[in-house]
Amino acid sequence: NIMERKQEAKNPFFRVVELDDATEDPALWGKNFPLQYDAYLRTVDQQRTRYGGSEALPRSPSEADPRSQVAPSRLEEDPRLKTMWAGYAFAVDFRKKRGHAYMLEDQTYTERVEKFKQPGTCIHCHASVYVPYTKAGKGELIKGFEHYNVLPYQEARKDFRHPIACIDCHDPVTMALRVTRPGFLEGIRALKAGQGVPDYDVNAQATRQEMRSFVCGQCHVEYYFKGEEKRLTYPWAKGLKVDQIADYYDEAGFKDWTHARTGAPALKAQHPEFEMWNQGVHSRSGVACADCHMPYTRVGALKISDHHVRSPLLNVNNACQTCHKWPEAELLARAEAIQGRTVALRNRAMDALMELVADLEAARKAGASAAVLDQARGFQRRGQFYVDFVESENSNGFHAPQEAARILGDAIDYFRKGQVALRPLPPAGTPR
Amino acid sequence: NIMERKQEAKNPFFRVVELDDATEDPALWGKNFPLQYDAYLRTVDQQRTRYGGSEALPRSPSEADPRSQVAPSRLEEDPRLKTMWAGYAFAVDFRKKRGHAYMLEDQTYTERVEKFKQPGTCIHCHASVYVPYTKAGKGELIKGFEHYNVLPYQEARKDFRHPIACIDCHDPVTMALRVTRPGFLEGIRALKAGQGVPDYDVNAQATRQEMRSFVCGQCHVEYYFKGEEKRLTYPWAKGLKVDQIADYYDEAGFKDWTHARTGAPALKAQHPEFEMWNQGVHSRSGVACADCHMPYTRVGALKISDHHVRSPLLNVNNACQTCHKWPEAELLARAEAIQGRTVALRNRAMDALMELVADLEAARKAGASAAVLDQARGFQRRGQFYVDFVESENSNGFHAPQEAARILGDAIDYFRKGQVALRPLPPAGTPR
Amino acid sequence: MSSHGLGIGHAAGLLAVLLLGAALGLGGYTFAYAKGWSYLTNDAAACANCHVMRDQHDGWTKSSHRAVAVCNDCHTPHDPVGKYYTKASNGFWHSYYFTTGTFPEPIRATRRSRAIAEANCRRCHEPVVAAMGTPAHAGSREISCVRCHGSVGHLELGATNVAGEEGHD
Ligand code: HEC
Ligand code: HEC
Ligand code: HEC
Ligand code: HEC
Ligand code: HEC
Ligand code: HEC
Ligand code: HEC
Ligand code: HEC
Ligand code: HEC
Ligand code: HEC
Ligand code: HEC
Ligand code: HEC
Ligand code: HEC
Ligand code: HEC
Ligand SMILES: [Ca+2]
Ligand SMILES: [Ca+2]
Repeated sequence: NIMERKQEAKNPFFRVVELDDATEDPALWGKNFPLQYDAYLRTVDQQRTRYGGSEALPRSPSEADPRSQVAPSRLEEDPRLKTMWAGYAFAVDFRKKRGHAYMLEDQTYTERVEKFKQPGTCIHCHASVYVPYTKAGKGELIKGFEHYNVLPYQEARKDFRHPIACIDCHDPVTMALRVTRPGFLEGIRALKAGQGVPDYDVNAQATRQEMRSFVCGQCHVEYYFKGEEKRLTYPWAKGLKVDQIADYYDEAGFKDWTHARTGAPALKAQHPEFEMWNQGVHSRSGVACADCHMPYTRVGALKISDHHVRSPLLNVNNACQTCHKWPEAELLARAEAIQGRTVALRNRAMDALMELVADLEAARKAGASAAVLDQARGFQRRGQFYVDFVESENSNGFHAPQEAARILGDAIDYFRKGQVALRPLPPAGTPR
Repeated sequence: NIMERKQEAKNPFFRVVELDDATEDPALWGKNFPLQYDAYLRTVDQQRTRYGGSEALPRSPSEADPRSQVAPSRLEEDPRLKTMWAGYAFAVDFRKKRGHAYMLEDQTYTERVEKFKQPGTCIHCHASVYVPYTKAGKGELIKGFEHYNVLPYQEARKDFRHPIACIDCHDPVTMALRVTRPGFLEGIRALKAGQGVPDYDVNAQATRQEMRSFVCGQCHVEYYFKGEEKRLTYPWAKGLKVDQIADYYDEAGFKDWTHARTGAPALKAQHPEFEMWNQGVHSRSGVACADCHMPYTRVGALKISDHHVRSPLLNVNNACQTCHKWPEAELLARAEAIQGRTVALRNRAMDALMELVADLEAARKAGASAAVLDQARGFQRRGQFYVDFVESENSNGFHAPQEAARILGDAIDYFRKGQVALRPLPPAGTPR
Repeated sequence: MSSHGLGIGHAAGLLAVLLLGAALGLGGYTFAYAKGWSYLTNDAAACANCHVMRDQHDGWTKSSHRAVAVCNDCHTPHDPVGKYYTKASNGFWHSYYFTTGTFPEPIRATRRSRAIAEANCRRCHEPVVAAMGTPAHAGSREISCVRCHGSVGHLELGATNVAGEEGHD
């Protein structure tokens, strides 16, 4: 009978070592699952795509930063970003992201950490935290999370050894997917509560297909540090759309920093891949992150999930063509057409922002009233968050093409309205 | 019962009457093809969808306008349109479109015709023109076209009896699809020439699948009347994108009218369904207008094209589900999500336009310099054409979701830049 | 509406279907006429006897499986009784719908027949897919093959041939 035969065949792997909830080192897991482990190690690869992927820039290692390779600086590629983030750590060092293998070192050595005081909270998404968290929390994950959030980053950093590892996504005994990140556990619960589903427990209630995206949503999301405890929080109580998140911050009276040149109470958006994907037709169709970024791949007699997590455009055959029977070149062209439109509109929005910042600076010098300035700052705050929501989203619009364009359209309107607020029509007779 | 079905299967239709190139009356064609004819007659139906479809408004017939039903006025639904078109016929009467059966009467009785002088050119897309054109041109279609273009509308009107009929899309002998509209014959030739394909002859060179869209592109396109001969022209020489068309008009130094309140040399965009569809993923995938608006439908053992041309959202199972295995409610929700985003952004753009018009009017009164005014008018001209390109496109963004949003984003930027151009920053010390 | 998903035991089911057909006074007739018995063979063309099956037949002839699997390899369960029960069931109901012409179009696989197809995917591809995914997660279904391989049995032109979750019973 089919069912039974499945059971027998279920696990074609040999259990060489016994894994438990304290086994952090991926090399040990790799003894049982060498194919996944080998692929996982390949996240060191660095290869560009037209708009994404990752790229290696050689550098001479120093005391402070021993890295011999880094990703290119976005600030040098587009200096307008320095103006957008004026007065905030991101204006000092912001680079392209690269493979999972680098997450821990890239965080450790970024000038955002070296030149600014950062909380232990940061580690949540840049290391294998499950074991240290539970240890520090005496068996309680959340307690450990809270313990590290309040420490200075460098002090917390000492207890973490690996970038993301198997145990961050898998149950060591069943190998089932498992969410281990307090930020997501609490964030998704707040989201579901807002939708009328109380006490949502993702590990108990999510379907397997949902888990194929939720494990990524543990980190590829917008976040902020809440209150004195610097508690990592995903601002989802009102929903996942950019407007709902901006409203959430307004009501919480939250700001990330005060813009150095305009005095606006500014917000920073970070990598909302999960939120944007949720607005797109792929997620509506039940297509998970893993479907495209970890597609099944044939290895010998077996089909396994490609643990070399990377841009699907480097792997169109497996990532797209099982579902889309179009030639590889055509699929690439479709993705790039979407990205090209997004980037063009994003540049238009950045130009509008530059003009608003210049106007605000000038109006400030010219002694405009607080009321007028604050109105314009309000437009800057919101518009900047919208642009950043697309700018920092790493698919250049692919995850939700129309939504990305609509967000940028709204942003342009906010920036220009800010300028208009600062520029009254001249009274009749003024020579122009 | 099965007996009959097998019968039908053998013999799709009986040739009762001989059709030739002079057979205009669809009723005659209907004798050979009763199924298609019956469906064709049903284009009188009027049924709404969330954002589209058509709707019947009862009215008391008058001398001037004997219609007992009309489509709702868009001008009343959104008075901002009157401002956009101030000084142009569209600001007087502009209604929702409805079924093919009404095309001739709706044109005859619109106030755009009754209160304004219109050329015979108009008839090109509102009647069955093939027979009258060839007759007037002594066998030469183009000559007949030119003959009627220069007549006053009312005079030309007399020679046309039917709304679009079979002969406008079909060869009477082979029943193959055939393009009969000079505007498209010349427009597509200009487009292909621009792409390096000389002397393109659509009826000889287009594939069958292309023809399933080209027959619609005969009329569902942006157009203008060129020169003194009022020659109907599709502005495609540089390409089908809104930017390329706007550039075309700029280089031709063409304007449709001078905006009554601002003096801007304005442009009117009309129903660019064909152009927008070209930018979407459906056309990229080879999905033709007829696939959705005239889907194959089973009548007994036969599969025929549904000649009741209408909104596919009234017919989701035939129009969409043959390709998309999603439930009807889900497909509707997807289409409406796209349309909802488009409409929201379109409203944002309209508001920006209203503010620019107000500013321009004020600046004019306040005696701003011609240089400043012309700069702002330039922004109005382009922005208005962009908004109208989406506003007058009848799918509310569905045909190309991201492109529609991108166009609106650009338009918003143009309008606001126009305002900024009219509003210099006040010199230091100005009390505000 | 419930067509193939008759919740009756296998052997009894086959009998019940035939009796029911006779009772309605058309089962026997349409069945014979529409070569009802002939497609109890594994001849794909037999399914295409019905013009309404032609699209799927055409799709199958373009699919990667045309040479390796016939209709019944995917659409009938592969335990002996179930096979003939399902066929008789299909046969009777297809004849019934076909005659009365009262069935929803486009034709869609029922939950039951999609489950049968999925089971058949695994039956043939056990070795390849054995490693796929981890033991089912609390509250989850096994992962669906058709979600990614929707076109292996029927290569359809046009859209991504991805199965929706739904399906009439
Ligand atoms: C339908 C396929 C698909 C799905 C589903 C999908 N992505 Fe992507 N993703 C892409 C494509 C295509 C890109 C663009 C890659 C490029 O530009 O090289 C991308 C880009 C990215 C990037 C940047 C990668 C790079 O190398 O530049 C990240 C990070 C990412 N996606 C994360 C996610 C997450 C997290 C999810 C789920 C919440 C997700 N994606 C869902 C297709 C997908
Ligand atoms: C523990 C946090 C975390 C989790 C969980 C996580 N990521 Fe990442 N991901 C990161 C970080 C951090 C980076 C950037 C590393 C760097 O730039 O040094 C990254 C980078 C990426 C990239 C860019 C790779 C490249 O070559 O440019 C992709 C694609 C990606 N992640 C997709 C995913 C997907 C898909 C999942 C789930 C299957 C996932 N991530 C789960 C934190 C995470
Ligand atoms: C909610 C999860 C999360 C948190 C919290 C987080 N990161 Fe990241 N980080 C990511 C992801 C995902 C990426 C990869 C995508 C990207 O770069 O946009 C990333 C990329 C980076 C990178 C490489 C690209 C760059 O920005 O130069 C650095 C450095 C970095 N993070 C530093 C930090 C620091 C410092 C903190 C704390 C202040 C922090 N991260 C907190 C998820 C997180
Ligand atoms: C960023 C999240 C993530 C990390 C880290 C990760 N996996 Fe996975 N893994 C997945 C996903 C997603 C699947 C697919 C599970 C499913 O479909 O239910 C998977 C599936 C598997 C499977 C089941 C067979 C297969 O390939 O589908 C094994 C075995 C496995 N992973 C081993 C490992 C090992 C060993 C490591 C560490 C070297 C690891 N995984 C790290 C996300 C991850
Ligand atoms: C598991 C199936 C699956 C995978 C994998 C997948 N897609 Fe899709 N894709 C879909 C579905 C479903 C749709 C929605 C349209 C439909 O229902 O056919 C879609 C829509 C699209 C669209 C049109 C929608 C839009 O946003 O413009 C593009 C373009 C596209 N996919 C490209 C890709 C690319 C590129 C990849 C690989 C990086 C990919 N897809 C991977 C299933 C998939
Ligand atoms: C993939 C399917 C699809 C294709 C292909 C397509 N359309 Fe549409 N069209 C739609 C949908 C959906 C709407 C929205 C209808 C509504 O809002 O009720 C629409 C709306 C329209 C409308 C307004 C109809 C109404 O009742 O409101 C017109 C006119 C139109 N399309 C013409 C065309 C033309 C001409 C082409 C080819 C150049 C084309 N369409 C191609 C799906 C399609
Ligand atoms: C001869 C010109 C012409 C051709 C050719 C033509 N149309 Fe139209 N179409 C019109 C006009 C004019 C109207 C509006 C009639 C009115 O409002 O009175 C219209 C209306 C429509 C509508 C709206 C129907 C409704 O119920 O609201 C749809 C949908 C449509 N056309 C689709 C198509 C498609 C698809 C094709 C090709 C298969 C096509 N048209 C060919 C001129 C044309
Ligand atoms: C290139 C083809 C074409 C030409 C030329 C054309 N129309 Fe139309 N007309 C259409 C199509 C297609 C529609 C239906 C779609 C829509 O209403 O946007 C339409 C709709 C209409 C309608 C019904 C909706 C409305 O606008 O109130 C009127 C009235 C109308 N046209 C009048 C005219 C007049 C007057 C002229 C000449 C000045 C003209 N048309 C020239 C194609 C054309
Ligand atoms: C607006 C354009 C248009 C008009 C007007 C039109 N047809 Fe068609 N017709 C089509 C298209 C498109 C097809 C599909 C042709 C193909 O797939 O090659 C078609 C197909 C047909 C077919 C082939 C069988 C089928 O249904 O696919 C017949 C017969 C036919 N039409 C008869 C008529 C008759 C009779 C009339 C007038 C009452 C008519 N048509 C009016 C566009 C039109
Ligand atoms: C390799 C496996 C396979 C073969 C061989 C196969 N089918 Fe299918 N068939 C499927 C699957 C899987 C579905 C469900 C598709 C879905 O739900 O997306 C399906 C669906 C159908 C449907 C319902 C229509 C639909 O799209 O849901 C019909 C009818 C059908 N098949 C008939 C046939 C006929 C007749 C043959 C032989 C000519 C055949 N099938 C051969 C796998 C197969
Ligand atoms: C007597 C004509 C006829 C024959 C012969 C026939 N079918 Fe069908 N089939 C139909 C009709 C009518 C429907 C639609 C009724 C429905 O949707 O349940 C249908 C629907 C289906 C479906 C989709 C509904 C479901 O059950 O999931 C499948 C799958 C299918 N047939 C497979 C087959 C296979 C396999 C064969 C050959 C062994 C076959 N058919 C032979 C008429 C027939
Ligand atoms: C009767 C046995 C049989 C059944 C049932 C069957 N397959 Fe296959 N399948 C095969 C054989 C044999 C091949 C060819 C293998 C090869 O070429 O190495 C194949 C090839 C494939 C391939 C690789 C070629 C391609 O199309 O990409 C895929 C994927 C596949 N099958 C999936 C499925 C799915 C999904 C189902 C169920 C809907 C299914 N198969 C049902 C026997 C079967
Ligand atoms: C999330 C998407 C996805 C799902 C779900 C999925 N597959 Fe696949 N499958 C793939 C991809 C991608 C490949 C291509 C792997 C390669 O060629 O490296 C593949 C390849 C295959 C192959 C061909 C292997 C070979 O190269 O010969 C078979 C057979 C197959 N799958 C069967 C199945 C079956 C049976 C199921 C359900 C149990 C299934 N697949 C579910 C994505 C999927
Ligand atoms: C002849 C096939 C066909 C028909 C008919 C069709 N589609 Fe599509 N649709 C596609 C293809 C192909 C794609 C592109 C993605 C892919 O490759 O699967 C797509 C993509 C889509 C998308 C995602 C892209 C986007 O623009 O967001 C939506 C939504 C969609 N279709 C809805 C519809 C609706 C609603 C209808 C009916 C009015 C329809 N489709 C009719 C083939 C079709
Ligand atoms: Ca943030
Ligand atoms: Ca025009």
